[in-house]
Amino acid sequence: MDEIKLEKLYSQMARMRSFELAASDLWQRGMISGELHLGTGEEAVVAGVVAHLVEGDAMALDHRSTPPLVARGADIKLLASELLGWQDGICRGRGGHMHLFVPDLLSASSGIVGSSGPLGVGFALAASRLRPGKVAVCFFGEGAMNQGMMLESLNLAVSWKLPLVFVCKDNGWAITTRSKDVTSGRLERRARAFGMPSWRVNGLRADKVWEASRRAISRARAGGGPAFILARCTHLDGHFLGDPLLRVLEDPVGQMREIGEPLIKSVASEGATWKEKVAGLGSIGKTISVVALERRLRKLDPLEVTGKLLGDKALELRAEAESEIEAEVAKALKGREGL
Amino acid sequence: MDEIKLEKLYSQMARMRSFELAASDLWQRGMISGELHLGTGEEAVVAGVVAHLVEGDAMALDHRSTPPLVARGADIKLLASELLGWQDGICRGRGGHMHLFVPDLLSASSGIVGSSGPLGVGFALAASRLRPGKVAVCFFGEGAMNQGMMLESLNLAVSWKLPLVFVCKDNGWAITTRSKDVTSGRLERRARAFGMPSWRVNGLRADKVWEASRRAISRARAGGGPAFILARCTHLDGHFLGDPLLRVLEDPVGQMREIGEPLIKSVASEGATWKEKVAGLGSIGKTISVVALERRLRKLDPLEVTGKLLGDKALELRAEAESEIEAEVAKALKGREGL
Amino acid sequence: MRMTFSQAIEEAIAYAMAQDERVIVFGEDVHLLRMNLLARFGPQRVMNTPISESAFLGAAVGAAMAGLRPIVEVMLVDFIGVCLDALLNQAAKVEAFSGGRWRVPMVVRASCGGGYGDAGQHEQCLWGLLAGIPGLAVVVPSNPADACGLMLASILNNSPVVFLEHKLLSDYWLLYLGSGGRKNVSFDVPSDGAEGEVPLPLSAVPIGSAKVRRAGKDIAIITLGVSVHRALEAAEKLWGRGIEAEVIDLRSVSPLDSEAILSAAAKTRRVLVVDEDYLGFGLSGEVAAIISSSGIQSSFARIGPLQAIPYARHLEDEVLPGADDIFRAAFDLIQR
Amino acid sequence: MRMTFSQAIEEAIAYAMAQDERVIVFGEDVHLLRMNLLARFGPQRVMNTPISESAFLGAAVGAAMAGLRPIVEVMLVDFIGVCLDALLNQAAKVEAFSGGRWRVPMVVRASCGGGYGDAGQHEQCLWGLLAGIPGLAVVVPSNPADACGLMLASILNNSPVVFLEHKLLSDYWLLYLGSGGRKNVSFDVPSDGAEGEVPLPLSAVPIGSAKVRRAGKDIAIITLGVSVHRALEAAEKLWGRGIEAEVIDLRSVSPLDSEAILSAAAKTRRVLVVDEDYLGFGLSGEVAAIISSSGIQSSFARIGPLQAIPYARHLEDEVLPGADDIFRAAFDLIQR
Ligand SMILES: Cc1ncc(C[n+]2csc(CCOP(=O)(O)OP(=O)(O)O)c2C)c(N)n1
Ligand SMILES: Cc1ncc(C[n+]2csc(CCOP(=O)(O)OP(=O)(O)O)c2C)c(N)n1
Ligand SMILES: [Mg+2]
Ligand SMILES: [Mg+2]
Repeated sequence: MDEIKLEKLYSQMARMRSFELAASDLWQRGMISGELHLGTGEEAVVAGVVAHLVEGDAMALDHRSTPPLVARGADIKLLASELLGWQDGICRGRGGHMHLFVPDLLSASSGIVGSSGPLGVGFALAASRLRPGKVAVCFFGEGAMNQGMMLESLNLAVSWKLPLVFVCKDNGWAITTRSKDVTSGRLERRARAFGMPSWRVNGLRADKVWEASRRAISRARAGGGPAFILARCTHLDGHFLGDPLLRVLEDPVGQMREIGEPLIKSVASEGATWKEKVAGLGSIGKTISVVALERRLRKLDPLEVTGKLLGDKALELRAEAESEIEAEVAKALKGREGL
Repeated sequence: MDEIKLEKLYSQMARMRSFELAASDLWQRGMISGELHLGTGEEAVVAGVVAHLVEGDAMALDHRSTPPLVARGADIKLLASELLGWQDGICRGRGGHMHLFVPDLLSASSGIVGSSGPLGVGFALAASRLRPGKVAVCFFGEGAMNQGMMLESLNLAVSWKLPLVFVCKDNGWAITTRSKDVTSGRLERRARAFGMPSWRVNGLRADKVWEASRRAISRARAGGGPAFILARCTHLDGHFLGDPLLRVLEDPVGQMREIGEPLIKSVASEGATWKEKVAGLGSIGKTISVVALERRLRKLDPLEVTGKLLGDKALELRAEAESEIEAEVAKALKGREGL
Repeated sequence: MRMTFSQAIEEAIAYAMAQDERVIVFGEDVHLLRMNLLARFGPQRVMNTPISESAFLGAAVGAAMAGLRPIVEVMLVDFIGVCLDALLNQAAKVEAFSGGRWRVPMVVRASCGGGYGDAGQHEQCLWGLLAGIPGLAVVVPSNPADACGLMLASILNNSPVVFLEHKLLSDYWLLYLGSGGRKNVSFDVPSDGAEGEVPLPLSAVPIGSAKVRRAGKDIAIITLGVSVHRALEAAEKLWGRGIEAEVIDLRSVSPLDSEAILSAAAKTRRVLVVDEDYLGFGLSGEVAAIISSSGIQSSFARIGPLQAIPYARHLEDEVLPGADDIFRAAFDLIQR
Repeated sequence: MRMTFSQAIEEAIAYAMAQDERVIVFGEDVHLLRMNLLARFGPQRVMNTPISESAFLGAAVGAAMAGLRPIVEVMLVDFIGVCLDALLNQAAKVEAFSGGRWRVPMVVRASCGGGYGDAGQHEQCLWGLLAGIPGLAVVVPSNPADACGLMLASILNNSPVVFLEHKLLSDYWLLYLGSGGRKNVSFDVPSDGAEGEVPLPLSAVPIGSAKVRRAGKDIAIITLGVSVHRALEAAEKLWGRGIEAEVIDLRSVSPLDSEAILSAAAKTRRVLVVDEDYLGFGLSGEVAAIISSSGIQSSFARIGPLQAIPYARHLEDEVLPGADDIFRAAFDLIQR
């Protein structure tokens, strides 16, 4: 991949990250309500895919929908206003972060796990009938690959030979559940078994994702039917802001005091055999320690990994992106800081 | 397989067939209401699987639930009474042929395509907790392999490592739709992609099915987890009694007159391009001609195919089964013929 | 022009498809169920689906958002349980969530209703459940003219509409699921419902407007679908007893025509709701609430199934509201 | 003993699990959400699931039929759309279809309700929709004592029960989905609902029995869940205006306690239903129908959401019934 292309990708990644961090800040300040699922850590995946989209292409999004929208060029000020719940938000304050709708970009999100599959099928169907040569992509997590409607969508998309690319962002976790503990077989094989080509890529490297998506998307555009991309990545901020697992890691003593006592009482009470109890405790402990391990041992920030390819240029691009995004968010906030 | 075993299998097949034919007769006489989905043509599959079940094993059934129940030893008179909608039916006339429930045999059916998957998972879960060494099987058609809950069940069963055997009776059709036209990939690979062993067998040969099920079921019994059996078979009586496709074949002139005129009018009206119209007509014609072809060219009666292995003995067994079943059905009818 | 109920629906769809290329049809077995549309509009606009209701109903939402106007078929409304999310959390919420900026012009076509012995997993109505979802319209025609007019209105509507087609009125469904071609079984098919005059040129029947099928001053029977015909039969019998019953055909469950309901209640002071859907938490309650909230004093009764529809024909008949049941309930209410 | 709402539920489950080995728990993330149960009863009885609601809810039906007594968790009741079939056509119909010969002792536990800014795909109540399915019981406790007693009753019940746990009452849900540990956000949590006395020894609260929370003669406010507390607040204000409001906590949506409803209506002659679920085709209609059918003359009003719950906190507050809305509606009804 040439330098210029990579710079563009990285620049988009930086924009997404900046927006996520701005949103996180607003959330921490209590200005955004409810759950906030950040897409920090998914930027390389999103950038690599979205770079191939053109006007008339559509995106079906999940509960981490801000990064693709930012990358696709949605109005930052309107997005920020929406997260803030304001009347001038992109959905007039009625959708919020899990339900962002941007008709001009043919992009819609939903908080129901797996629903971006059918939505993507519908977008792709409309493309094939009304906008030949245009495609749809759908984004979702690896946990969504166990949701029936997603599995049905894989079959339906192939059966109708639609211009749709399935992008599975595999961070290995669904909330606090390790996906491999509840998922059988390997996901790229699962997709292949539904009769479509399937690529596994390093989701920390925007260039690698870009390469795989290029093949998948151009194939779809040419009428070759759907494809599947599995991109391993991580969520730097856990499942959502205030993720209880991360809170345990950050304040083990305080949190453990809260959790520990009832836990000890439970173990001491009449119940299963000791073997079973130990197994139960083990699985609780394992979850926490795996999270801790993952965070300690691995450097999984795609901005670092992809940025390294660009050297100092990365810093520059990042600063640019940051100031652009911050200025837009500031516009959204302007005159309302006190609200 | 030794002769005695095969005779037993064949005998069960003959019992199932006799019951289906008796039901068909009652239906033709107007004594059974609604849709009646016969299992004629599935007998070898059902016999081969059910032969391995013992007390405490469970069966989750679909809309063709009478053959497995007959093979499993359900009371024929009570079954017949249920189909007739009588108060002394096995469900007091409230369930009918798509909703047969036999608690003693841990067997239940449902008319919602795909629902035998989750039900089977639940049966197997209960077995693993309450009746170690016992198993569950679920029966369903290949069309059900596109229903989300069935796909989810494949994953869940493996993930929980349950003693469950999935039995897919692949007759190639879902009502009037050729399954291969709407199904991507190959089903045995699909199951394998969910991490379980999967066998493809000739569903016309009870011995072959028996062999595959033996492996699958004994593995499940031993705690090895779920397995998948794909058995190709056919439905001798179409999707249900009065199947419109079969009626067309049986009375092409009469039916075509009825269908033909509006069809010609449609084609003549303003609408798609001629190419599209020809494609549309083609797909209608193809469906009908494929059904016709399938019926003419292939001898797919499992009673013949499996029976051939037994020579004249088959005739004898068949006659025995027939008289047993007919006597039981007659008991159900006794004194009520006029009702 | 005289048409059967199912012809009337097909006519409306064919008309809309000829007018507007964006109208497409998909669902299970539509290549034969909608053979005539397929022959006329080709396989790009009439598409078979696998048995994947969640995926294809959800796909209809996406397709409608992206410019098509899909008519998506869920064979029997009973099957909506496997795919309700596409309506509950997607189709019905896009307009609300997007602040009115994005709409979902789709029609869900499904058959409903019992009376032919297929038991409670295939004979439900579920219009109460569906009407309880804000953002969805639900229509239930009782005759060919309305079937045509409401289908047309549904296709032209810019928000999702569930169009329910009663199996006792649709000849081909009854042939498929009921008789299977047998001559020795019979069903209580309301002939004015199954066949009738459809005004030409085709025109839309507004969604949300009820129709007085018979005027009367003593009691208003408020109902819809097949029960309209049962109610008319009962009204005739009541007439014999000197009771003038008004029969209101709601035609739409959601939105409900409150005006029609209130004027009937104000006029007769006695309202009987006849529902073929489950009685509890559904249509009859909503009618009661509308009347009670209005302050109009009116006595009230309702009949309909309280349980799953049993298989045996005679048990089913006990559960589904028939003309006799209506007659009796109306008579009781008047005596009260 | 004083307990939080969520402790009270856990206490009931732990008690039942200790009593009866057949009681098991499964759902998404239960290995942490139900950590204490897992530590006590082990991973054979507290099991994590994939995000496959159709499969595991359906599996609960099978497991219950084959001898277990599952408590299956659907995190948020909003997600029921992806798996309704397991309730609509399986759990709720087995007893009916089997002629009463087979029953399904299962509990579906799900959180519900809004008031913390998560928008309309995560804040629904849907008890009206669920109660409309014959064969399902639906309970909605408003305080720890009832939460414990109704959970116990649900587990002991031999038919399926949906147990709905309001997120404003359950500390951990609110921590998860609302505050995320932030100190600078606040929610209108009814303190008597979130924490309170639970009588020992634990005992079941009968399903289908309502409770008078405050007696009054001028108007009956019939409600449930969080709205009970809003209604009590409103009743206090009404008292200031010389109006004695009775507040009825239904506790169960299905079966409804018609007796309690009718005696309140007969006593006060004015009924206000306050619902946090969608207003149309739901609980308020059912209450209206019960009263209207009884012949008791009573004026009637109802308040509740007419649309999807919007995201912005202030818009959400407009849509959800608060104490002021109740006060105003009650006052209007009395003036009428
Ligand atoms: C149908 C449904 N079930 C459960 C949930 C609750 N939920 C929200 S996000 C989530 C985990 C999703 O995991 P994954 O698909 O891997 O995405 P990730 O959050 O890891 O990006 C769950 C279970 C939901 N929103 N919808
Ligand atoms: C969820 C659902 N969708 C659709 C139907 C209607 N239906 C009944 S049987 C059937 C075909 C099933 O095909 P398959 O699974 O191959 O079984 P077969 O009838 O061939 O034995 C369909 C679509 C249904 N009963 N349930
Ligand atoms: Mg994940
Ligand atoms: Mg088949």
